[in-house]
Amino acid sequence: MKVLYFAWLREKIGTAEEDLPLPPGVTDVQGLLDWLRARGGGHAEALADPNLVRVAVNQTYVGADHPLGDGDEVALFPPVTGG
Amino acid sequence: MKVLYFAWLREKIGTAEEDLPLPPGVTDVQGLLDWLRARGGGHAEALADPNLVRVAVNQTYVGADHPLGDGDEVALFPPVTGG
Amino acid sequence: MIRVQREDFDPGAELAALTEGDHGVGGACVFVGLVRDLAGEGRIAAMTLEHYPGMTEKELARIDAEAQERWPLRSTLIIHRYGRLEPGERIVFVGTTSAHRQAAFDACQFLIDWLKTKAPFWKLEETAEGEHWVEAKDSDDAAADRWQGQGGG
Amino acid sequence: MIRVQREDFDPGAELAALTEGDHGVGGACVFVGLVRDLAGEGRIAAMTLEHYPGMTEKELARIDAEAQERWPLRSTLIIHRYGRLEPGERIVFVGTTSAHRQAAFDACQFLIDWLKTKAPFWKLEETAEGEHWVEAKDSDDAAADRWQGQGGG
Repeated sequence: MKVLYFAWLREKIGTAEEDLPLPPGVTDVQGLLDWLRARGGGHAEALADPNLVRVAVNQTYVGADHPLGDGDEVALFPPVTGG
Repeated sequence: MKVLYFAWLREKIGTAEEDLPLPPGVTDVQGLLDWLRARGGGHAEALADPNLVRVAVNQTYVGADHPLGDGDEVALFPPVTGG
Repeated sequence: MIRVQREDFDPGAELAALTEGDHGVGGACVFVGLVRDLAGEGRIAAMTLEHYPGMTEKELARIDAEAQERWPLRSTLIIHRYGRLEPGERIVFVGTTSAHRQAAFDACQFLIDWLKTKAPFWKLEETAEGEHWVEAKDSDDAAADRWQGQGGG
Repeated sequence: MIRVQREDFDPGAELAALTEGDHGVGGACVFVGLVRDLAGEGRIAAMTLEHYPGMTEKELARIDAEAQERWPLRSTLIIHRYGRLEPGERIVFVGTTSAHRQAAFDACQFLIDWLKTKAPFWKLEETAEGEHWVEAKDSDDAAADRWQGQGGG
């Protein structure tokens, strides 16, 4: 699975992209967020406030209960500020 | 007093502009409209439906009770359709 | 600013001038009205815009001042043409700029709504069936009425 | 139509292209967003727009399609830039054309409102006090929310 980070999430985590195998026991977005937070450090800090984290799977917005597969592109980012 | 007509009011009345002395007994816009209608012909026809006549005195929209003086520029026209 | 003219205008150049050198502008909204070749039943060959010289400028300036009072605008421009225009030709330009997009949008819409119901212009359409004066639309009155008593932001 | 690009654009040329040769257009509405040099407290030296290549195009196309479904539009164009931009520079262009002005206005406003809350762009501002990420505004969410369940005309 590919995980992408943008804006200050990227800066706090310290990388724009990670290639991960689907972690054991993780079946949906909520599971992945919990697993990433449990890694501590920048991940825990960046993902601390769920209200400030938006999630896209395969470039489409999804909710916390969206299922995940090993080939998915998951993107985590703060609320958008374009326009 | 100068009286101007625009659009189909102008066409029905047959002139764009008349110079008139303030008719005797006429003190306001309503009085002038009644007086013009009483002239019959194109005037009566053009001014038949008060809902379709807008009035400006000295280039400002006014109501039927607006007072008139001999030096005024009075304009009568249909609802506007610009833009 | 307002302009009443027979000549065409360049919307891009006008828009550029509205924002030129003012770094306080966050958003610019522009509306351009054009002559359509279809209006209900008949095909329109052209239209002629009659206006009331003197009062037109006065009304547009009044409407412009009203918008500036209601919204925190950086600049405004209204251009309205008169004379004979063919399908595809530009009739009117309304441009507004503001620090914030909502003010620019609202003021631009207000200006065109008011202009449609207050500026002394009349359209004479030429169709295959002959000439006829365009009738004022209730929807335009309704559009203008929604701004009554409604302040800016 | 949508475009995501680093380069500047010419609003006048884009507007002209939106109406070119289509005599069914009665009104064109354009919004251009620019970099302001003041945002709250600090002076802005520049900003950098980060985005999510791939998803950006997808979201803009989805928003564009949504507008076309809600309103009877003749043409639409969204251009959004990314990269480093200085005060006065153009960020975004939204243009809509329709037979009737209200549809053009509503669709244009809808597009910019949705774009502000859905398109994956993030602004990093450079000020005298350093760099900081712009926070999303509740007012933008509110602006986008008003289109929920509201149809076109």
